This record gives sequence, C-alpha cells and structure tokens, in this order.
Amino acid sequence: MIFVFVTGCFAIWLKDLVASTIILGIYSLIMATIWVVLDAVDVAFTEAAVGAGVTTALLLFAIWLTGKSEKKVNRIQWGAILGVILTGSLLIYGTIGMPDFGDPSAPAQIHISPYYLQNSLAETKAPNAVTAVLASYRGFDTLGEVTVIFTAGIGVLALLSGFRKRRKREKGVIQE
Amino acid sequence: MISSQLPILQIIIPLVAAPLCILLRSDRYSWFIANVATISILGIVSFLMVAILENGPINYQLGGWTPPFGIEYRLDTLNIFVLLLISGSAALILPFITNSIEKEIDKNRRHFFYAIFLLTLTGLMGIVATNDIFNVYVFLEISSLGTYVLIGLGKKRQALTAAYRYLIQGTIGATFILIGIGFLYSATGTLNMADMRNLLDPIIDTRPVLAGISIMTAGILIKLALFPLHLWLPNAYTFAPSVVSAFLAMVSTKVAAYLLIRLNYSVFDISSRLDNFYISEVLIALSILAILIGSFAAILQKDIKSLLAMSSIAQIGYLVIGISIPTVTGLTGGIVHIFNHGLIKGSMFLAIACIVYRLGDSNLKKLKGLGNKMPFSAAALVIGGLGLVGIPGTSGFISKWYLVTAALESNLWPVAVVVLLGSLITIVYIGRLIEILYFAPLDKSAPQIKEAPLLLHIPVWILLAASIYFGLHADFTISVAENAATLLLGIK
Amino acid sequence: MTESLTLNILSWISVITGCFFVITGGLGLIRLPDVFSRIHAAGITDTLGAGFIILGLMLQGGLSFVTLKLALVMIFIIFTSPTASHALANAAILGGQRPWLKTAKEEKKS
Amino acid sequence: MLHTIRLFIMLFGIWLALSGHYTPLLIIAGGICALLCALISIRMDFIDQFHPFIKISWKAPIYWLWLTIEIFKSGINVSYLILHPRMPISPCVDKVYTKQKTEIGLVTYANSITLTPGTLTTSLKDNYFEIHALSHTLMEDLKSDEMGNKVCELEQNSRDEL
Amino acid sequence: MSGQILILLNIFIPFLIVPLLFLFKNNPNIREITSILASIIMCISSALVIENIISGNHLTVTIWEVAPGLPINFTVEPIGALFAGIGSFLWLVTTIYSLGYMRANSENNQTRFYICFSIALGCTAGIAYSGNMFTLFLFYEALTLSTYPLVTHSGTEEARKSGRIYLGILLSTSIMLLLLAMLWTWVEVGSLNFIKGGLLTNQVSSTTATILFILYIFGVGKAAIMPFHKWLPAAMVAPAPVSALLHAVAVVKAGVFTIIKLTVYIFGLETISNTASGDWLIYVSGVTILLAAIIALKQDNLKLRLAYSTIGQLAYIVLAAALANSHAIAAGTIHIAAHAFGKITLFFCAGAIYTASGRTRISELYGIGRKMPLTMAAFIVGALVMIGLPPSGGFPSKWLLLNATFSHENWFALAVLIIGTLLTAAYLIPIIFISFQKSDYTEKNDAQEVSSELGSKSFFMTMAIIITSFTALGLFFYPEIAIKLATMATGG
Amino acid sequence: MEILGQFNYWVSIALAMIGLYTVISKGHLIKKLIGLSIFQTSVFLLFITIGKVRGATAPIIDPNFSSYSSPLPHVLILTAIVVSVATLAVGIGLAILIKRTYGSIEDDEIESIDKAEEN
Amino acid sequence: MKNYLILRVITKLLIPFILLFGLYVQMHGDYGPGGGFQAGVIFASAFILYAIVFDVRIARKVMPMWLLTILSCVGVLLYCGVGIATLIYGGNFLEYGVLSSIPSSGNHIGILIIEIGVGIAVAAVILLIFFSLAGRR
Amino acid sequence: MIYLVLCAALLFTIILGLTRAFLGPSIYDRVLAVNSIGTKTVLIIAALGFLMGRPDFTDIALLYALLNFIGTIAVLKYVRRQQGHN
Ligand code: NA
Ligand code: NA
Repeated sequence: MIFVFVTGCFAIWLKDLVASTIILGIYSLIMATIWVVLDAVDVAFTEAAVGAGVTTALLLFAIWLTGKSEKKVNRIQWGAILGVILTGSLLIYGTIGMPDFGDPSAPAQIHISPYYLQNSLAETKAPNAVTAVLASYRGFDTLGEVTVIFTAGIGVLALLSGFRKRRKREKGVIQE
Repeated sequence: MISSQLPILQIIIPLVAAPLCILLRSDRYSWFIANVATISILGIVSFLMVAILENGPINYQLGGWTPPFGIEYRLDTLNIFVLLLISGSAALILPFITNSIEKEIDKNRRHFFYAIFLLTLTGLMGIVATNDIFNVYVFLEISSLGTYVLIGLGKKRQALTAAYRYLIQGTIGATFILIGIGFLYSATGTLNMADMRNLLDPIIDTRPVLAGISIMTAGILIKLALFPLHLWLPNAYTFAPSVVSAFLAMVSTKVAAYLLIRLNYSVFDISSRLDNFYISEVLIALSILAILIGSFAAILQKDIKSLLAMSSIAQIGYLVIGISIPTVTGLTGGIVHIFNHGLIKGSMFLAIACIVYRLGDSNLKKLKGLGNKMPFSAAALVIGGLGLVGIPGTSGFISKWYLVTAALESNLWPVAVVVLLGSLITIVYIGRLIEILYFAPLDKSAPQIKEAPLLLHIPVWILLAASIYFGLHADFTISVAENAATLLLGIK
Repeated sequence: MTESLTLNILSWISVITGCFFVITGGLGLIRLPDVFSRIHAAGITDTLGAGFIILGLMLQGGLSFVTLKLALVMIFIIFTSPTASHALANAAILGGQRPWLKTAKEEKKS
Repeated sequence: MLHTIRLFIMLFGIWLALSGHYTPLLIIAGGICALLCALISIRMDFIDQFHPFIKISWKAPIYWLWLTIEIFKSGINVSYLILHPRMPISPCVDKVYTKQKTEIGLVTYANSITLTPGTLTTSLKDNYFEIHALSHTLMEDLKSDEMGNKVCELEQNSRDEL
Repeated sequence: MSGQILILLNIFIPFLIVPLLFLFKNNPNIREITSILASIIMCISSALVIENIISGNHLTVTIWEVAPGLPINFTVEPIGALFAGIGSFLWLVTTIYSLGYMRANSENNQTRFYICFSIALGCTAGIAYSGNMFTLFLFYEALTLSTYPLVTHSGTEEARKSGRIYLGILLSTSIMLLLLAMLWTWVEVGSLNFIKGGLLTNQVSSTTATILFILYIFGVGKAAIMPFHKWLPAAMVAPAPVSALLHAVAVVKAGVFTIIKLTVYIFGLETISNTASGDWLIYVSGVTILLAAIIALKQDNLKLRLAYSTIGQLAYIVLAAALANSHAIAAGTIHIAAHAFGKITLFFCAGAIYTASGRTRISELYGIGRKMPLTMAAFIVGALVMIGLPPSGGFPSKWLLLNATFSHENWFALAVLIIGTLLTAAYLIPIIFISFQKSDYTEKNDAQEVSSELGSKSFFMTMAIIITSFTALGLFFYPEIAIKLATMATGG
Repeated sequence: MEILGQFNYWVSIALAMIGLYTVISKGHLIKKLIGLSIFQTSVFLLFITIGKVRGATAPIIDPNFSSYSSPLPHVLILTAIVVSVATLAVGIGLAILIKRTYGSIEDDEIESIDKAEEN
Repeated sequence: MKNYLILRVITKLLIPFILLFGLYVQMHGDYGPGGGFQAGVIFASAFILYAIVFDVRIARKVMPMWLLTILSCVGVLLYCGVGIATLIYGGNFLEYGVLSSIPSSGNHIGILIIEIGVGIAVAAVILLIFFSLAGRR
Repeated sequence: MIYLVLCAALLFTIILGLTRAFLGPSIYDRVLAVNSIGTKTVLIIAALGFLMGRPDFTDIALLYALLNFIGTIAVLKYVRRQQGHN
C-alpha cells in the first residue's frame, strides 16, 4: 500500500511528463496487485487491460502532441492545499466510524451482497458473481457504462474531426 | 402493456436514437431522428405526468429484479416535473435550431452534435428518473461527458478551455459524489435510495454518514455551480454554441438542483433532523454570497452570454435558498424556480442565438441599437431580463414571491432582504442591457442586419409566452411543486 | 504421497532458485552503472527468475489448465522480454546514451 | 490459404487449452473466434511465408533445450558478476556477424542473444548485430558463433520443411 | 356583467391597441386616430364606471388566481373610479396635445412613444381598479417599466442618466420596500385584499403596523416622498406630453393613490390613528412640502420647477393620508383631481412655450406672455390651483385639508399648510410676472421664432390647454362628484 | 494488511488528497489529467476496501469456498474505471486541441493569451 | 530499417494471440475474471500495438474509421436491442429471463449477448479514440 | 508458505525496481524498471492466485504478460518519434 502512495506522489512530483506516465504505469501495476489481494480480480483484470496499454498509449500520444515537460512553478498554492486538507480531514473524520477493514459483519457485507452470492449462480448460470451482477442485476448500469464510453468516443471524434478547417478559421479570426 | 414500460422508454428512445444519428451520417436525417426522439419522450413524459398526478408515484424495476438488488426507477411528482422541463426544453429547442446549428457547427460534425445532444439528454433524464444512487453517478457522467463535448464544439477557441475546465471540475465533482456514495454504501450496504433512507434512519448521526453526506453535497454543488464552486460555468455558457448554452442554462444545473433536493429530502431526510445538520445553514450562506457576487459580477461583463452566465450563478443562489428552507413554501419556491428560471434563461439564450446568428458575436458593444435592427430578439431579451428581475407578471416573480415568503415564514429576514436586493442588482444589469439595446448612440459603421429567421424565434417566444403565462397563472406549476414539496417533506 | 512430496520439494527448490535470480536481477538493476548493463540484470529476472518461479508453480499446479496457462505466460515472456530489451537498448543508443565501459574508467584512473 | 488454416487450427487449439469449459456453445464460439482472428491476421497482412507460427520445425525443441542450458550457464555467470561485492564487470560493445538469410532466422538469433543473460543485441545492421555484453568472457562466448550456427541449422531445417 | 366588461375594457383597451399601433407605424394618421379612439372608449367607459359606482353598484372581476391566494382581481371603489376617470379623460386631452407636440418637434421613435404611452395608461387604469395589493403591484411595476422608455425617449446621455435614476429609484423602492411589506403582510395575514375598514385591523401589533407603514409609504416611490423624490425631476427630460400626463397625473397620482388605498383599505383609518403609526408621516410629508417648495424656488428650468412643485403637491395628499380621517381622505381625493388638472395645464403651457420658442428656462421667458396670452392665461389658472386659491379646483381640497388638520389638532400640519401655500405662490407668481414683462432679451435673439400664438399646426395643443384649464376651474364650482366619491370611500 | 483497521481507507484518502492537489494546483493540462486519474483510483481503492471480507476469496462461485468478498463494489468500480477512461480520453482530446489553437498547454499561459485577446 | 525487424516479427506473432485472448476473455467472462469491457480493451490493444509497431495509417486501413464508427453504434444498439427484445417478450427492460423458457438460461443468453455488445462497442470506441488522437500532426 | 516466501521475494524486487524507476536517471532506466516490475507483477499475481487457492487467476497474469509489452513498446516508440522530431 505504501508503494502505491509513494508511486503516486512520485508520478506527480516528476516534471518530465513521459517519466510521469511511466511511473503511472508502475502505479497501475501495483494497483492491480492490490486488487488481487483484495479479491477484486475483475477489477485487477480491467486495471491490467486499461492501465498497461491503453492509458499509457493515450497519454503518450497526448504528450507527444502537446509537449514534454511541465513548466516550473515554484509558488505553493495555499488555496489548493487548504481545499485538499479540508477534503482529506473530512474524509478521515468519516473513516473513523467506518467498519474495520475486512469486517464480515459490516453493513456492506450483510445487506445485499449475500443475496447475489447465494442466488447469482442459480439465477443467471454465471459462476462469476461480478459478471452476474454487472450484466444482469445491475445490467442497466452497464448499459450506462457503455453509453459513457460511446459518448466519449463520439465526442472525441466530433471534437477532432474537421479540426483542420477550424484551425484555419481560427487564425483568420485572430488576424482580424 | 406498453404503458407500463413508458418509464424506461423515455430513457431508451434517445439512447437508441443517438447511434442511429451516427449511422446515418447526415445532418438532416440526424436532425429528424433527434426530433422524433425528443418529441416522443415529451409525449411519454406528459402521459406519465398525468398518470402520476392522478395515481401517485410509479415504480419500475429494471431487469425485473426486486429493488435493493436490482436498479429501480421511481417517478413521483418532483422528478416528473423536472423530466417535463428537460424533455420539454429539448423538444422545444431541437425542431427550430437548424439555422443556428448551420451557422455555428461545421457540416461534417452536425450529426455528431445531434447524437451527443441525445446522449446528454439520456443522461439528464436518467439522473432524474432513477432511484438508485449509483445509477445517478453513471448517468451523471453520461450527461457530463456529453456536455463537455457540446461545449467544446463552440466556435471560438475559448470553448475548448471552457470545456476542459468544466471537465476537470465536473469530474472532481462527480468523484466527490462517488466518494459520498462509497461512504453511504459502506454504512448501509445498499444503493437504492428508498432502502437507504430507511437504513440511514438509525445511523444518521454516525461519522461516516455525515462525511458521506457532506462530500456528496459538495460534489453536487460543483455540478450545480453554487458559489464558490461555480468557476466552470461562466466560460462554459459563454463559449458553447448558442443553442447549447440555452439548453444547458435550461436544464443542466437544474438537474443538479433536483439531485440536491432528492438526496436531502428523500434520502437524508434533513427536514426531520434539522438539529443535527448544518447543511441548510451553509447552503443558505453560500447562496446569499452567490446572489450578491453573481449579480455584481454580471454588471461587469462585456459579453452578453457571460452576463447571463453570471446571472445564472446568482439565480442558482435563489434556487438553493428555496431548496434549503425545509418548509413547503421554501421547497415549492425552489422547485418552481427550477422550472421558471429554465424558461426565462432558455428564452434569453435562444434570443442570443438569434443575435449571434446575425451578428456572429455576442459582445455587448456590438449590440448597440439592436432594438431597431432586430426588434424581436431585443424585445425577447428585455422581457426575459424582466423575468430575471422578478417583475410581477413574469414567472420570475412567482418564484421570488415564494422564496421571500418562505424566508419570512422561517424568520430568515436577511435572506428575504438579500433575495430582494438581488433583484435590485439584477435591475442594474438588465437596465444596462436595455440601454444598450435601445438607447445607446448608434455605431454608424455597424453592419446593416436583419431580424433572425422566424424559425429561430419560435422557441424563444414560446418560452417567453410560457414564462409570462406561468407568471400570471402559476396554478399549475405551483400546485405541482407544492405537491412535490409535501411529498418530499412527508406531510400527508 | 511420496510423489507429491517429491513434487513439492522440487517446486520449492525451483521457486527458491527463481527467487534467487529475481533478487539478483533486482540488485543488478540498482547496482549496475548504466542502462545497458541494467538491461542485462532485468533480463536475468525475466528469463531465469520467471522461468524457475513459473516452473515451481507449474509443479504445484500439477496437470491442469493452470499449468497450461502458466506455460503460456512463460512463452510470452520468452518472446516479449528480449524484444522489449532489444527495443529499449536500441532506443537508448539512438537516444544518445553511451554505454559505460570499464576501460574508459580505468584509463581515467591511471 | 494453407497458412491460414494452419493458423486457424493453432488458434483453435490454444482456445481449447485456455477455455476449460467445453460446452457446445463455447466450442463453437471458439471456432468462430479463431476464425475471426485468422481473418484479421490476413487483413493485417501477416500471413506471409515468414509467419513464425507456421514455421515451427521439429528441430526447434532441441534448439530451445540447448538455449535453456546456455541461458542457465550464463545466468550463473552474470549473477556472480552482480553479486560480487566489487562487481567485476567489464562491459563491452562489439559486432557479431550474421549468416542468417531469412528474417525469422535473424530475429531468432537476435532474440536468443538477448535472452541469454549478459549479452544484448542493441541493433541490427546489414550483416552484423551490435552487441553489448556485460563482460569480455560473455562476448567471447558469443563470438565463437555456436549459437549462430545453431540458428542457421534451425533456419535451414524449417525452410526445407516448406 | 356589463360593469365587468366596462372594467376590462377600461384596463385592456390600451393594451389591445398596441399591436395596431405597431402595425401602423408607418402611417402616423391612422396610428394617432387609433390612439384617440381608444382614449375616447376609455373615457366613456370610465365615466360609466363612475356612474355605476355612484348609483351604488358593486363592480368586481376576478380574472384568475396567479398563485393560490393571489388572484388578479379588479374591484372598483369610489376613489379608484375617480382616479381612472381623471386618467382616461386626461389621456384623451393629452393625446390631442401630443398630436401637435410630437409633430411640431418632429420627435423620433413616435410609434414607441405612443405604444408606451398607451400601455402606461392601461396600467394606470389597472392600478385604479385593482382589488388587491397584488394586482395593484402588478400594474404599478408595469407602469414604471412602460414609462421608462418615455423618459429615456431621446436617447441622449442625459436622458439615459435620468432613465437610470428613474428606473433605479422606482424599482428599488418598490422591490425592496413595497414588495417586502406586501410579503410581510402576506405572511402575517395570508391575504392582500383591499378590505373596507382595513385588512390589517386587529391583525398585527402596533410595532409591526408602524414598520409596515414605513415600508409601504417609502415603498411607493411614485409618491415622491423625500428622500425618494429624485426620480421626478430626473424624469423631466422626457417630452412635454409625458411630463404632463405621466409625471403630473398618471404616475405620481398612481403613487399617492396607492398610498390612500393603503391607508384606507390595508391599514384602515382607525388602525392608523389608534396605533399612531401614521404620525411620523405627517412630519415627513410636511418637510417634503416645505423643502420641495424651497428647491422649486431655486429652479430656473421651468419643467424642473414644476416637477418640484409636483413633489410638494403630492406631499399634501400624503399628508392627508397621514392625518387619517375621513375629511383628510376626501381632501386628498379631491386634490388628486384638482392637482391633476392644474398641473397638466402648467405642463401643457411649458410644452407650448418650448414648441413655440424652444425655451425651457424661466429667465428666458420675458415677454412670452405678450406673445402667447392664451397660454399664459391658462398658466395662471394652473398656478391658482397649485396655490389653492379660488376660483380654482385647488381651493376645495386645501380647505378640506385645513379642516382635517384642525380635527386632528396637529399644529405642525397647519403651519406647513400655511407656509406651503405662501411658498407655492412665491415660486409660481414670479413666472407670470416675468412673462408679461417687456424685455430686450426676446427681441434681440429670437423674436422671429416666437409666433404670436401657437401656429395653426399647433391647434391641437391650444385646444388641449383650454380644455384642461377650464376643467380645473370647473372643479371649484362643481366639486360634488369628487366629494361624494371620497366620502363614499371613507364613510361607507 | 489486516493489522490496522482503517489503514486502507487512509491510504486511499492520502491518494485522493495528492491527486486532488495535483488537479487543482498544477498548470499543465495533461498533468492535471494524471492527477485526476490518481484521484479517481483512490476512490476505487476505497470501494474495493469496503467490499473486502477478511479470509474470503474472490466472488467467483466455487464449491471449494464458502466465504466471498462482496461483488457489488467490484461491479461499481468496473463502471467507474470505464468512466475514468472515458473522461481521460475526452480530456486528452480537448488538451490536444487546446495545444493546437493556443500553442500552449499551461493553464496560466492560456489565461494570459485569452486576456490579451480580450483587450 | 532493420531495427524494427525484431519488433515487427514478434508483433506479428503476438497479435493473433492477443486477439484470441481478448475473445477468450469475452466469452468466458461469466466463469472467470473479465468480460465485455476487458475483452474490448484487449482487442483494441492488439490494434494499438499494430499501429505503434507498423504505422497508424496502415492500422487505419486495416480497421477503417467508418467501420469503427459503425461498430461502436452496433455495440450500443446490440445492448439496447436485447433490452427491447425483452420488452417485446413481455418482460421489463433487460429482464433476460423472458428470453428463454427457463429464466436462468434466459439470463445466461442475455448476459452473453450484452457482453458481446459491450465488447464490440468498447473495442471500437477505444480504437476510435486512439486513431483520432494518433492520426493528428 | 512457499508462496509467502515467493511473494516476499517479489515484493522486495519490486521495491528495488521502484527505486530504479525513481532514481532514473534516464527515461530508459524508467522504462526498464516498468518492464521489470511488470514481469514481477505477472509472477506475483500468479503466486497470489496459488496463495489464495484460486489458481485460475493466472488469466490476469497472462494478460499482463501480453499487455506489459504494449506499454513498453509504446513508450519506446514515443521516445523515438520525439528524437525523430527534434
Ligand atoms: Na466478468
Ligand atoms: Na541478455
């Protein structure tokens, strides 16, 4: 766990964005391990699929197109720090009353999860309860999820298509 | 049989229509499909509204799974009212905006525009219709992503930065909401709102719940653009394509406001445990700041779109005041203001779309003497502006009436004064606008322009007529809002 | 019984050997002076370390799909690891990285 | 066509190996998927005579076994270099000439070199590789060209088979 | 039934002709004939309304409820009927006057002028007949807005500045004070209806009543009580007919009329005198009378002097309301009428002088009386009304007011009345003297421009002046109708 | 990892804080996106931690096991991951366009360009 | 450029595997980890690798943008289509049970089809995004 | 037991890899570190699968073995383009 934290910090601390991206890759790798430890194999699987290839590739292309290193800003932004500390303390305040890690009698474990675990195989014939919940019990969320990614895809396409024209016109506007 | 499926069809129709738009690749067909979709959902919503007002709330179980295990839709007076606003706005805007779209969006991107518009619509409708707290997050993201792109399609390059900033801030907001969902889930083990309300009842005072509620509210406030979390809004409204600005101004923050009401009253039930919560106080304080600062900032703007955007920030303050006063009058005021402000701002932004259509710009300097050149657009702006002020006879007056009454009833004197003071400041910038439109010395070099096409004016004047109608005859809106408010407060 | 014990012992040995190579490689990654030599160290981990560990695990898994999949994992590593190393070294050379050569260092000393 | 079928069979085999659930549905799906992959491969223009899948010769296992032993030997060697407190490494860069004719041969050779700890193919030139080695001994071993010859044999063999 | 139609006709005729006016914007003759026809209809219908009232008919129309408990309701009571009658009669006269004035001075944007004028009159009628405070407020605000374009009519920097002051003061006071007071009343009583004997009677504590009274009185900015009087002099940049009708009759009278309505029907005379919540107003209005007169003395601009005179004269009516007995109310009511005819005459004269000579300053008027004897004769009549001397309509009102002061035993008020009268004489009589003096000034500069009397093209203006001055005189001889109506309102 | 009851939560909160700090304070648009994805990951960690049951195994039903972690958070987080990828993609798209039209990718520079243009 | 040789050959070797693995993940999502989304990403990753090693332009020829656009729509429509089919069969939206006489098999079929829809949509969209970003400059 | 030892060893090397990644100094070192950590993650996930008695998790390991390569290649390709561009 500490690794994750350190890695995360480092990814942000680095000014060189490529290095940052690379460290982010490591971050994702460690995260995947943590997911497996925490029994979230499907999440680990997704993290692997997304973090190892797609995110890295996308970020790298972005960096390639936008420039490699970050400008040095030395001033400390107290506003940001304040906001972050406020949020953080609120959250930590909240965790203090939370059920212990892995507590089998936590509300999250006793209310609806048991239903899924007991019935999913019989009701959906899918041994992987995650898949059963994802695709059937909460299938509508998944439809939403597909819509999200679809929106993103169409959105990127819409933004970037016809860009060349846009650029010309933009220049025209500036010249005026 | 079909009628029992209507609650879901209103979401599915635009969702299915969106890929069809893409597949057809033609702006005309896409426009047509989008129209069919929006008009049919407006029909569905109206039908459902009648049914709900007669027979009470409708529940719909997605996938046929019983609620806490599956996702459930629940339509009651409140959300059907908001759904009516959303679908009505969409159905009102879409058929008439082709001219403006042709002017502001490249031909090869228009079908994308319609598709994303429909997807955004799906997202907004979903947020409002669902009774599942995580489903809210999913649809929130659909609508947000759609909105980012729609803003980014704006013609000026500032549209891109505006969209980017909104993306960052909106995602922070959504993630806050997600954290809140996490805390509440951890405390209750459920995601269904009704179920959560029952489970939260005994543990509402515990720390995780309080933290969850706070962080979730903070997230919603970002989406709602309540001061000081409003930073994304001005540029987003200013640089988005005019039609998009209109649509966003009409519905997008309204949906966040709906969410705030829904969570505060249907899930957290703050009205019955006011002693434990400071949310209302904090919200009211922020709203007061929003009203004052938003209005003052509006005076200083150089662009009419940003002027209206700033005014929106102030109006959001009014809205939140209504939401935060947990009495029937207060909530009624808040809910009615959601609707009324939607009408007013929508008409004004659409009038701006007319102006931009001819002028290509929305800078205040260029609007001088427009009252003569584009009499209808200018008049629409003025009438809308009077609505913002809350002049009696406009729907804005009705909402303010209820807000101030609620404040006075709850002995919140300063709030009442601030609401009125806000109107006063509004007069300043609306007056300035009127002066520019009608009484400013004419710029001789300004190009000769005609009034915008009739088609563009139709939605403007329908909205204005509605605004005046609901200002003079608010029985319908008030009774629906009151009904919703009593339901929310659990008053039988 | 004895068979499984033998397997167990074998897999232990295999895994320990793997661990040894992995750690060696890791140390090399830290200790060695330049990119190129570090690539060698990483290569050890990838081939011998991974090989022995996977072998050990395969012995644990017995004849099953898991073993098959582990074998596939190994095959993939064998194919990709040298390719990645090569690509890395190649990029490093093109990127202007010069190998650290002992001769040069000694010459300087004297 | 023949190559495509071979590829298909191979992919289908792997599918079956991965799957572990042999319901008719999944087997049919496997067939379809393998076919789909093969078709995409055609579209990507992979099915040429050099496609490595198709070129598995019977001598390959022998080569791999040999290579494994080589790897182990130099692995020990390199480990010693790394773990030794003074790290007695002597990195060097040199050329190793190649006799392979086919691309697949070259790649096999280059990767084998890299796979062997202590040596690393840094770039491919017309008729030689540039090699980085961790010590002179390792470089000398490589220069003896035992590996190169073995790869040539392998290459020869697979070409015969076609 | 027919009475209801009369009311609606009276209020909405001016609104209904707006589209016609707009339609005939390129045909001045038809446009103005429309205006005149409308004013005649209005005149007749309001006369019929008065007749109905005198014969004891109860006229009331409820259009609908804007929101639960807030109906748009028109109920004619005597003072309102009188006020509407004066308004519609003077509209007819003023329309005739403006026919000459607007053409003679070839003003721009004449259509806008007529439209706004017409709307303003409709609003005045609405105010006069309104059956509750809410309806009154609706038309009160509409009146402000419709007169704003008239004030800013010329579009010059000065006009715009004045427009800002005008809109600023009137809207701010109405929103911040009047609306607040209304809402407070609403929250306290749950109704805003005008009720005989007073809505608030026995409903609120005396402190509340006092605070509410303050809010109400200052909220009615149109009554131009100091310190909220600045808008009235500012409004004098408007064309003369506007100043004449609106700022001598319609707008300001709407203000004082509202105050009388408030005292009579919201607070009730007894409440005010019992709780002494009106005593402060005696002093405020008294001070206003005196200060306004002193300031008027210093003004060189004729219209400005008349404007300050109006402020003072309005304060008499407010004073009457503050004295809160039936005599006083009758006095106030008659003074509404008398001052209306007198002041409009004065303004018509000012307009005629400006049209004939282009002069606006009193110091330029030397000898004008010799050139325009008819005009100046009318001016004298007007002045008599202002001072309150017989044989003018100003006398009965002053006399009744004096009686009211005695019955209230307020010596401050008495002193104010006497000093006020003297001061009024002091600022009006010199004008008359100056105009009949012989001076080089006229002959040197623009003798040729001053025609002997208004030319034939200004026949309409002359006619209007004659009508109003005769009416002003007539009110001295026949004040019965007014007195009867006034006593009906208070006595019962 | 089972020593401290709330340790996982704290790590995730710490991550959230650094992620959020980056998003707010850094000027480089891509860097902001990186911060954003770290911020989002922290929430994923929070959820998965909530779902974990001590001594249990992954929620793939198998006759050999009786105790499973809750599948629901996993499902939610899968969706959230998709959302974060989608957001990242749109963000990158916008960032690239901004770079194209402004020639800069730093927040403050863009702001000054905008201001300069306004005047 | 012989330097790319190794990369190219190995990529050729890997890509069919990655594709197949993606499809395997797609079809076995209900037994083990994985499912439509992951499969889509893996499938897209194979193309991304192809585009990186060979060229984006070549990759775009293999998988043209129009096809991707259509596929992404098809994916979404497939998902919605299942929902609409359930409506037609008289169930609620996405109530897969009605698709077969035995509800659990109906569920299984439903899951399978929607996962395929997800997979198609995700793969297409990821590639769409990648190509539109990478096709610049 | 055996898996615990294995995991410990792998974790230790991951720390070493991380150190290299942080120290840099060149971008190639970092890529190397990622690649190396990737392999270790593959192994650790496989080992964890055995440790938790669910060896079928090797799918994840398999996936990483495949995709780790893509990440590395992407970075290298990027680096090369950057050079080509400069
Ligand atoms: Na799955
Ligand atoms: Na090597």
